[in-house]
Formats: sequence, C-alpha cells, structure tokens
Amino acid sequence: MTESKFYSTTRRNLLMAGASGLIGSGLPMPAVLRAQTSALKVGVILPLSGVLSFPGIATQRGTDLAVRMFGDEGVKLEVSYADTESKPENGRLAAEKLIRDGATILIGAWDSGATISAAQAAEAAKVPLVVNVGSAPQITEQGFTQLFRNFPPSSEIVAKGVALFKDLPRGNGFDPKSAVVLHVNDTFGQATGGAVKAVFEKLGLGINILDVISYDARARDLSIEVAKAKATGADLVLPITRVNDAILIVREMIKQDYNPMAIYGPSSPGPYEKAFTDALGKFADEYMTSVPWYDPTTEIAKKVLARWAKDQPNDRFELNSGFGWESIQVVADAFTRAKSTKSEDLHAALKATNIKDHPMAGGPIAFDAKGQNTNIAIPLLQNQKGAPVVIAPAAAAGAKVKLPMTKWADRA
Amino acid sequence: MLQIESLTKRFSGLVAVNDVSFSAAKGSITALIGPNGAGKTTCFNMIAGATAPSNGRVMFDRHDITQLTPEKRCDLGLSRTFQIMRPLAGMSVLDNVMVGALLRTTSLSVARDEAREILASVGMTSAADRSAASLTLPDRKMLELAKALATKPQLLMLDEVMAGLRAQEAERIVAVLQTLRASGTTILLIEHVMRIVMSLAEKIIVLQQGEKIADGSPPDVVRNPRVIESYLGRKGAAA
Amino acid sequence: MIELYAGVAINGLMIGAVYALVATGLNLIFGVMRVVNFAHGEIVVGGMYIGYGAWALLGLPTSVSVALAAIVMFGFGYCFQRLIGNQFANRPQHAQFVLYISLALIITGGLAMAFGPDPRSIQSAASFSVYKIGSLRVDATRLQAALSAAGVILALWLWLRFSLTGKALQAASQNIIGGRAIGIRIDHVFAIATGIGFACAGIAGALIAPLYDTTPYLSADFTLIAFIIVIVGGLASLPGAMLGGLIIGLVEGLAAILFDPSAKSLLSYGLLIAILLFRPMGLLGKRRAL
Amino acid sequence: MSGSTTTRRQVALGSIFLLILLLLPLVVDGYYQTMLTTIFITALVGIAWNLMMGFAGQLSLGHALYFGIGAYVVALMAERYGLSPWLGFPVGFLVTSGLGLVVGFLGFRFGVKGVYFALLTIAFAEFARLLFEHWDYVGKTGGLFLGSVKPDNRSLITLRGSATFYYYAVLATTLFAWLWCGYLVRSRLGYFWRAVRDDEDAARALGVRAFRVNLLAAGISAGITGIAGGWFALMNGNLFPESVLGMRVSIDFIIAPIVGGLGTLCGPILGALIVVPLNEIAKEAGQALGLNGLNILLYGTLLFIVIVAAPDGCWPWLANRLALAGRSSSKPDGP
Repeated sequence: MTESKFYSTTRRNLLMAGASGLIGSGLPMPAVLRAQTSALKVGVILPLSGVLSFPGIATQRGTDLAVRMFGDEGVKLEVSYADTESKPENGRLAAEKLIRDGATILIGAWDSGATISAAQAAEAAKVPLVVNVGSAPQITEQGFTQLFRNFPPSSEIVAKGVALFKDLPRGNGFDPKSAVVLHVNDTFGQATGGAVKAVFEKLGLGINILDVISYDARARDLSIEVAKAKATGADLVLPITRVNDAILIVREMIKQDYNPMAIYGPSSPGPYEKAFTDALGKFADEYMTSVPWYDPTTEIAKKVLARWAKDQPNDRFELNSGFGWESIQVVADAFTRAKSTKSEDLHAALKATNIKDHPMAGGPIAFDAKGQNTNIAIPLLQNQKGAPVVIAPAAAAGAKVKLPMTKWADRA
Repeated sequence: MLQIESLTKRFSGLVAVNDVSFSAAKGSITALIGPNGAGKTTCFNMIAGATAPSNGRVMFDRHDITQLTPEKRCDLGLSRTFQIMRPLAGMSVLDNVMVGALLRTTSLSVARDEAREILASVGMTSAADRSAASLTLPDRKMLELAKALATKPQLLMLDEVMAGLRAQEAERIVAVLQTLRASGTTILLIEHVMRIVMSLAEKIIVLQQGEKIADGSPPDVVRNPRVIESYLGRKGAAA
Repeated sequence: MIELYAGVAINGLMIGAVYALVATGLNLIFGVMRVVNFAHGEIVVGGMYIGYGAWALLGLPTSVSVALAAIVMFGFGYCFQRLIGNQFANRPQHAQFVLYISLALIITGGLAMAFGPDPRSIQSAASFSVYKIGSLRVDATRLQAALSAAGVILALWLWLRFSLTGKALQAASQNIIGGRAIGIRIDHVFAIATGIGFACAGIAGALIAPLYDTTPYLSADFTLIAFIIVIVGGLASLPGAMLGGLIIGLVEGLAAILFDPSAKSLLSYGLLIAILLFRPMGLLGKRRAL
Repeated sequence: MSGSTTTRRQVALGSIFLLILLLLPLVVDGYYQTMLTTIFITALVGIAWNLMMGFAGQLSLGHALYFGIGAYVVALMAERYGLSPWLGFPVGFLVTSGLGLVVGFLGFRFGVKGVYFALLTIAFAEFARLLFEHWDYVGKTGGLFLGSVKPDNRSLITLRGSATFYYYAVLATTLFAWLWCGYLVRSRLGYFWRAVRDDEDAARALGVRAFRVNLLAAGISAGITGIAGGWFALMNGNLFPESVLGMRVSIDFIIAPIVGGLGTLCGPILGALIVVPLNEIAKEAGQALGLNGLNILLYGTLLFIVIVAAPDGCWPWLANRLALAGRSSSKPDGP
C-alpha cells in the first residue's frame, strides 16, 4: 500500500512538473502564478444513462447552472462528468478516471451504492468527495475521511417529515387511524420503508401500520400492489417511490377507486417532479411528500430560480437540481477559501465549511466529524394546482394544506 | 465370456428385439447378421449399455451387467464402435485414441505411446496429428476401431466396421482382428460382408425382425433352411 | 378478501394472455428452427415504442399501432432471418446465442439513442376507464389487450392448421430434411417463422404500451418471462404457450398477495426449475426438442 | 507436434506479455490499473466459464450465481466477523464450487442439456438474486458495504488496499487460475472433458465417466468464479444482489471468452482485453456525444461482427499471426 502510494504520488508530481515545465517554456508566466489562477478541476460522478438517468440528468442541470453562476462571479471551475450507467460498481472506476484526468475534488454519485464505490477510490487517492445526493445511512458510517455529505440520511428525512405530518390539523374527515406502506425494493426504498415504519411507531401518531408492501424496482405494473394496499382498508397510503412508480400507483388507485384520506411519501423523490404533475394532471394534486427542498423565501433561492427559469424554462427546479447546485456551491466555497487546487487544501477548507446563504432550506452548510451536514431542513410538500408547494413548517409555508384528499371521481 | 439371456426391447409398442439369447466364448469371433431392421444395432446397444433393455439380462464374465452404465461396462473390458462413426471432432486423431487409452492409465505419456502403437497397428501413423473431423471414410472406420482398441477390451464389439471399405482396407482390419483373437480377445461383429463373416467367425447368430432364427457355426448356419429362405435366399449370391 | 383474490386472478389472467402472445412468438421460432431468440424481449420493447410513437406523433389508436407493429416486426424478422439468421441455422448453440444477444444489445442501444432513457407513457382518457362487474373493477385497456392477444393467438393457430404456408411451417418444424425433400423452401419458411415470431412480440408490445411505461431497458424481463412460459407450457406447443402464459400470470399475481410483490418471480423461477427437472417437455409438450 | 507440448516460442511470448503486465503499474495511473484489474476479473471469470463451456461443452448462462455468492461470502466474513479474506477465499471457493456441483448434479442427473441447461442455470441465478433481495442477513436490496480501508491497513492481511495492490493481487489470481486450467486441460481430465464436449455418448463408450467429469468441470468453474467474485467485493466495497447476481452480470462475463475464442486458454484473456476497454471507450464517446445507449449499441455491434466474421473468436486468428499456431481451436495454446 505504502509502496503504491509512493508510485502514484511520484507520478502525479512528475506529470505536474512536466506540465508546468512545458507551460513555463512556452509562456512567459511563472509556474506559481499560473497554478494560482488556474481553474479548479471538479469531477462529477452521476448516473447519466440507465435507469437512474432521469434524476441523474436533473442533478447535472443544477450542477451546470451553479458552474455558470459561480463562473460569472469569477470562480473558475472546470467540471467534467463521469457516467456510472446506473450501476453501483462503476462508481470506483468513474472516480479513478476523473482523478486521472486531473480532478482534485469529486462530487457524486447520486445513488448510494455508486457513492460508496467512488468513496473507496477517493479515499485511496486522498481526494475529497462531496456527496450531492445519496441517502443511505451507511455512506457516513464507513469511516471515510474524504467524504462530505450535503444530503440527509433517509432516516432523518423520514423522522423530520413525519414529525411535521403529525402536527397537521385533524378533523373535517381527516383523522387517519391506519396506514399502509408501499415501497420500491431497492437500496433506497428498502432503507426508507423500514425507517417509515419505525418512525411512525416511535412518534406515537396513533396510526397503525397495517402492511408494508415492497415491489420490484423494475416493476411496470403495480395493479396487484395497489389492490393489496386497498384490501387493507388503510386511511393513509405511504408510498416510497421514484417518479414513474408514483405515477403508476396513482393511476392504479384511480382505476381501482381507492380513496384514502391522504397519500404521503416521506422521503419519496418523484411526486414533485414535472414529469409526475404533467402525467397525472389534476390527479397529481394533493399528493404529499417530505423531502429536502429549496426555501423560496431566501434571496439566493430567488436568484437561482430566476436564472433557472431563464436557462431551463422547460424543467422544474427541484431536489436533485437543488443539491446539484449546492454541491458546486460547497466546492466553490472551499476553493475560494483554500485559494488552492490541491486536494489536501480543499479537504481542510471543506472541514471548515460554514455556508449560511444557500438555496436549500435549513441551517448553514457545515460538516460534522463524519462528514455529514446535519442542518438540512425537511419541509412538507403538497402538490397543488400542478406544482409542489411547501405547506409546513408554517414559517416557510407557501400555501395551506388541503386534506382529506378529494376523491378521484370528484376531480372533474 | 458374454452371455445374453432373453434380451427384449420394445419401443412404444414396437418390438425391436424379442427374446434373444446367445453366448460368445472367450477368444472367439462371433458375428451377428441379419437384414436391415433386424434389430442388430439395438441388440448391440443393449449389450454396450447405450440402450436399456425392456427385459432380459446381459452377463459379462459371469457378472450381470444389465444395470451398468456404458462407461462402467467399458471399464470392465467391453468396448464398442458405432455404426455411424463418432469421432471426437474437435480433437486430433491421436487425442481421440488417447482418450480411450487413458481409461487404463493415468499417465499421459504412457497413453500417448500406446495410442501411437495402436495407430501404427491399424496403419494410421501418418494421420495422427490431423483433426479427426478431416478424415476420409475409411480412416474414420479405422479410428473407430483404434479408439475401441485403446481401451484394451476383453470383448470388442464392432458395428459394421468393414462396410464401405475397399477390399484392401478390409483385409487390414481382418488381419488386426485375427491378431486380437490370437491374443485372447473376444470379438462380436455386426457385418454385412458375408465373405469376411464366413472366413472370420467361429459362430454366427442370425436375427430377423427382432428374433433369433439361427445360431451356430458358419457351415451350419448356411445350411439352415430358415436362413436360406429369409436371408441368404435373397443375398446368397453375395456369399 | 375474496374480492382481492378475484381481482388479482382476473388481472393475472389478462396479463398472462399478453405474455402468452410474447411466448407464442418465441415458441414458434424455436419450434421451427430450434434456435432460442434471446432478443425476444427487445422486439417486444420495439413494439412498445411503435405503439408509443404512433400515439405521440400521429395520435393513432392502439388498434392501428398494433397493425403497424405487426407489419414492421414481421418485415424486420423476415429480413433478419433471410440475411443473417439462416446462416446460423446449423451453427452451434453458443454461436446462435451470441448472435441474438448482439441483436438484443443493438436494439436496446438503438432505442436508447433514439428515445432516451426516460419512460414514455401513453396517456389518454381511456387510461383510466374500467368495466364494473358487480364490485369488481376490470381495467378496460388491459381487458382489450388480453382479448386482442388471445384473438391473435387463435388466428395464428388456425392459420398454422389450415393454410398452406402454415402447414409448411409445421412440416418444417417436424422434420427439416423431410420438409426440404417435399419441396419446401426452407430459407423462406424459416424467414416466415421468424417474421411471425417477431410480429407476435411486436403486437404484444403495442398492446401493452398503454399499460406500461416504455423504456429501452425493460426487455430482459420480457425475454425471461417468455422463456419461463415456453418451458412451463411446453416447447413447440401453441396451446402450451397459452396455458403457460395464464399460469404464470396467475401464479405471479397470487404470489404477490401471499408473499411480497417484489418476490413474486421467485415462485416463477421455482416453477421453472421444477419443470426443467421433472417434466422437461413442459405441461403440454409431447417430446424433447433438444 | 503434439497437442500438449509447449513450444519455446509460446513460452517466450508469454513471458514477455507477463513481464509487461508486471511492469505496467510503474507507468500507468490508478484509473488504468483499475481498468486492467477489471479486465483481469473479466478474464478470470471468462477462463472459469470457458472451462465449462469451451472445454466441457456445458452452456451456463448463470455464472452470476457463483460470482455473487463468492462475493457475498468473502464480504460477509470480512465485514460481519472480521475474518481475513485469506479465510474468506477458501470458504468462498468451497461454497461456490459446492453450488456448482449441486446445479451440475441436478442438471446432469436429470439429463437437462443444451438450452435447457442454460435456462436452468439462469433460473438458479435469478432465484438466488431474488432470495438475496429479501434476506435480512445479507442486507437485502440495501446492499452490503465494506468499511473503508483503515490508515493502518496492511494489505497482505486484509487483502484490501490501493489500486496497485488489487492490480497485482488479481493478476496473480488470474495467472494462477490460468496455469491451473492450462494444467487441467492438458491433463487426463482435460482429455475427458473435450471428449465429452465433442460427443458424450462416444466418450462414454470409451469408458469416460461423463457424469463425474461434467460435475468436476462445473465445480471447478464455479469455484474459480467465486474467487473472482471475492476480489470484486474487496475491491468495490459494496455489493447489491442486482449488481453481482443479476442476469446482466452473467451475460457480461461470457461475452469476453466468446469474443476471444471458445475452447482456447488465451481466448478469455484476449477477449477481456478487447471487450472491457471497448465498453469504456464507447461509454465515453456516448457521453461526449450526448447519446445515451451508444455504448450498448457499439458493444452489440462488436459482438455481431465477431460472431458473423470470426465465429471462432479472435484468439485463433491472432495465434496464427503470432505463429503460435494452434492446429485446431480446441487445442490448448501458449500465452
């Protein structure tokens, strides 16, 4: 191990010396000055193809927007992407490729498996890895020293979200006594589904979880799952989904005329997506989720949203693009303070991160000993009139919650 | 050496071999003859273990081998050739013969030497390194024989090895068989070339429509009226 | 609870009928040529994209896109077999396998490049329509798909039984050499069989396009399920494919209720293993084909 | 010239090739080292699979079963019980070769052959995947994660470490497996395998115990694949049922030996050297052009070209070019 590190560092030094020598001979600029003004090479690992490419590309849009915005402010970032093809095991190779290409800081990898895979390479090369999205609790439990996660673990999202849900006013036909969990059976869905059951019991909502139904991540037909949920007669449906399965579930609920008091996906990405509201129209309304979200009241969020509306008029700024944006903000901030493109300097700067103005809701971005940002707020969202709005906590709420849900048949 | 008792094979209602019994003495050459479809090859397959009999027993060296697999029978010293030749097409001629020789030895070099010797005895030394798939028909026949010989059989079963060969090539095989008999190997043949059968075999068994109609020395069989009527009657000119 | 079981059973049978059509195509190709089309699921997905494309670009209804998918996939299958497949008729199994795997990858890659990875779904008022039978609610689109699939299978069966080409196909499936001896143009017959096999898959794809969101990466599941059905029902047996489809639809539905929906295929694979070991000719198959 | 002798030229070229591989980490960085390690793993599984398909003639489409179980055994022992992979690998080998024997036993015992055997192997692999996706002990779909490598890590004990460490470790494993398979193929057993592959009935008539010989091929092939899985687990640090037991894994692994040349010792290595970088290049090109799926298309096209234009794979052709001259593709060749 020591030996190999010796080889790789020597080699990198050799390469850099060679490169600067080359530049030095060709340009009348001192190598030192050149190094100071050179752009920071950032490597971003995302699932840009395969089954996760949908959120992966959304994250990329946010990342690109931030690069443009910080570039306008004079922060020179040179971003290159590596695709994991939605395969977790490709994270490592992607990370190593980016490091080879000169990236001294990494961002990634949207999906938890690929993130841990990439973290192994980052750890070995001592290159910091800023996690943009990735909610598996294990990510920060492996003892990685180079990892910084600006995204909450799923258990925390669920706990904070359900706590808000608990305080929603009851009455007027909304008084749920029972619930059924429907979750996608992949890494994320399984962890979250388990957390939901635990949190509901722990917080004492007085809501009985009747069944936890898991469905295959590749399932194209959820009619049986919904029939099974309907047969429990639960007042609440708690779907842990991505975007397409959420659409399938709602469509099936309409067909089977299943009208629970509420549909609420704690830590469920998807239902706030444009694809969801476009696909379901009026049937998308009143669906609730709790996920990290931007705080539309802040100046920086308004600025980001304005620029987004200009650059990406056909897409919705949401969780993935938001954290994609913030991942660049974290890197740009560390780069500005470190005034260096060296991994170790960036690492030291990241450790001292304290960003107060950032678009996603919550306290300042800062990382604890495990590299976790614990200050991310989780609002409760509800789709209203074809778009998600914050309905809790009250301070950030953009609209009032509408419960119980309107029956499907009455949504003419 | 070999004793067949009431061997019967039914294929979904059709009786291919019906209650056939005969025996072959050690060191003798026995020929199984009969018109096409008489059940010779089926009989052969049951003795070699490739087909399970519906009824009857196969005794080899006073052991009942009716339930044994083909490879076990070969291990006991019972080796056969196939009527439709089955060279191991992906391997060289030498390797083909070595597979047989490796039954009796774990040493590759011993097996290789033995294989070369056997190839020499059937006159195929020059073809040793060729691919088995590239052989001509006579050579394939020779290879079938060589493979079977390599397993050092006590009982050698040959299914029409001489069919389609020119006289000169057939003579070569006859010579090999005579040497084998001299060394004490028992041989069971299926053969159409009556000239060879008559000159080689001590005993001839005649099958017709799955039933044995004659069993005896060549002169006896030739004189048997049923044989003359049903079989030699039409092909007598060839004999 | 009875309502749940009845609903799921009906649902399973309906989707099973569509699966049966997919499997019928696979079965026909195998029955005639003894090759296993590992790209079958990709053809289904191709059919789905035809259904989607016809709806999204031209606003065509499913009935029209089904015909379109049938024609396109038949043509594709016929040409593929004439140009490439026939050269592989006597090649070893692994070579055939690699050929179809490469075809599968080319189709998947091509579709991903053409349509992107995002799921495409057909949405219309009909997406939500149901037939109410007592307290049961039967999805209208699904029922139409099931009935159409059953109709296609029946028509195909009649055609094989009574038409001259159909009889030639059957002769070829029983004895290739014999078929050639009585003057059947084997190359042409093989191409027809592949064409029909692909057309079955394409039709099934167009039929389920309104039910499932289409992505390029769905295909492996379709291929596997078609295999299971063919093995369970019996190779080279059309009624077997129908029976197999219905059984698998039913089994997966019931497994989803009894265990976990995400584990429902466990039972299908268990069934496949049991059939392979104990009744390799399948439930309605008569002979071992290989 | 006989099938089982190694010519001096073969030894010389092989040694040069090995020397290049040994020195390569001095000049290439972590990315290429990992890429090469992936190539070695692909070659390792290819060698194992080829033993079963190319030499013994059994088409398995479910080698992910052994790869995944091997990976899980090594990872579970290391992560749950803190046991060194030095113990994990032998256990993994025993477990996976045992599984290979079970699948083989069921298949051969019940006379399941050809396409049916292939489907049986798929069914077992998919069954295992679904089982693992619902089995708490192995972490279900949540996956199984290895902790990060500690700063005081000693690679020779934990068998974990830098890209360079894995490079040499997997290279050594692959070389060892290659030599072992080369030995086996040229041994008495190897003759029996090829005999059974060419014609099982004819081989049995020559006294070859086809059942036992087939089982041995299945067991050894599965065991080696399990070892490859173990390295994958240590190197990658995370395991998911889908990513090690999935159908895609089985398919990916058999492409290399087919492209390289079935029934040759060097085919799987050559195939891996072609297939893995090609996939990587196609992926990058697809990304640069914004064409989702380009890599899959190119991958498919390559396979198509190979199977139509060079059905015996690339190795026999290359061997001729290098004057390593195999008489027939089934003959074991030098490196």
